[in-house]
Amino acid sequence: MKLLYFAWLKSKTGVAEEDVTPPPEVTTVAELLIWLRGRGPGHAEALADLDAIKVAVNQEYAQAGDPVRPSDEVALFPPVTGG
Amino acid sequence: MKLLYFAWLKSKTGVAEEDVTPPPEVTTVAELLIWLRGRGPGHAEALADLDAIKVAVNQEYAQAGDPVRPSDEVALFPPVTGG
Amino acid sequence: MIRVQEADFDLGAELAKLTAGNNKIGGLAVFVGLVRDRAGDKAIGAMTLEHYPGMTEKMLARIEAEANQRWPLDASLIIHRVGRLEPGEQIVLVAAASAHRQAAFDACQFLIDWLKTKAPFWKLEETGAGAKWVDARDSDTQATERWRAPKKDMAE
Amino acid sequence: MIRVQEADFDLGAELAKLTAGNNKIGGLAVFVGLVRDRAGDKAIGAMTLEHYPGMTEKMLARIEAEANQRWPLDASLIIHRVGRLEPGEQIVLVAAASAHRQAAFDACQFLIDWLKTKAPFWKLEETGAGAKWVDARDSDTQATERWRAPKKDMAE
Repeated sequence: MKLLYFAWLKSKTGVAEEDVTPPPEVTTVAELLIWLRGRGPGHAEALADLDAIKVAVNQEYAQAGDPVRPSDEVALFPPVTGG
Repeated sequence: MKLLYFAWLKSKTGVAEEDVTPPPEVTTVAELLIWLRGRGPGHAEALADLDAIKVAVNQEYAQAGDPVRPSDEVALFPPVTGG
Repeated sequence: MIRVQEADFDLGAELAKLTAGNNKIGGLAVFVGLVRDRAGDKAIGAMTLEHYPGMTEKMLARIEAEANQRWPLDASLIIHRVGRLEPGEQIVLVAAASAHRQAAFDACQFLIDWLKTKAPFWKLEETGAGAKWVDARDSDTQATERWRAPKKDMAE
Repeated sequence: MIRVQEADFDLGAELAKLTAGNNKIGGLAVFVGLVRDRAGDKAIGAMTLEHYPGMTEKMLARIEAEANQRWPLDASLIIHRVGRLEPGEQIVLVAAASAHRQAAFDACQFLIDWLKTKAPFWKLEETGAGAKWVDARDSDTQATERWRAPKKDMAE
């Protein structure tokens, strides 16, 4: 699974992009985010408040209960502030 | 009194501008418009429907009952269509 | 600033001038009116814009002042052309710049709505059937009505 | 049309291209977002716009398609810059052209409202106190909410 981090999620985790292989019991967005907290203190801090994080799966906005699969591109970012 | 006519009020009366001296009993916009009908067939036709005519006295929109004086500039025109 | 002129205007240059040097501006809203080649089912060859010199400038200045009183604008501009114009040509430009986008949008729409019902301009359309003075539209009056009560600036 | 680019854009040239050759257009509504030199009580030295390449273009294209579905537009344009920008620089341009002005205005406002809450861009502001990611604004979410129900085109 390819993960992308943007804005302060990139600064806090310290990575812009990483490939991960979550265990088979990680099947939803929410399960993925909670599992990602265990990747290190930066990830734990960045993912402390899940309400502050938006997720896109394969470039489409996704909700907590939406499925994630090993072949997905999953992006984590704060609410957008362009325009 | 200086009168100005715009748009189809100009075409129908046949004049863009004229100086008139209404009798002393003409003291309001409405009285002026009715008096003006007597200036000729063009004026009579142009002023047939007073609801279709806007009036400005000294470059300010005026209502039927507003006063007109010999020194005024009075403009007659249809509802505006710019922009 | 307001201007009434026969000549065309350079939209990019006008807008660049309007915001130049003011870095408090966060949003610029602009409306440009263009001559259409049709009116209902009639083809329009050209139109001529007549106006009431003197009163026009007075009304445009008042419309602009009113917009600046209602919204916290950093800059505003009204340019209206007069004379003969062909399809595709620019007729009018209104623009409003503010720190916040909603104020810019609302002021811009207010400027054109008010202009359309208060500024003394009249359009004469040339069609195959001859020249005809354009009738005022009820929808323009309605569009102006919504601004009757001073509108609260929506925070952005 | 949509574009995401580092380079500045020529506002006048973009708008001229947008309406050129289409004489059905009666109104063009435009919004330009500019970098402000202040955010609240902090002076802004510059800002950097980050985005999610791929998803950005996808969302902008979808926003534009949605506007064209809701309003009878003759032309529409979204240009959004990325990278480092200084106060006074142009960030974003949205424009909508239609036969009637209300459709152009509504579509233009819809484009920027939706863009602000759906397109994956993030602003990093440089202040005296260091660089800080800008927080999303509740008012932007509210501004988008008003477009939830398809809005009827107001006849002009």
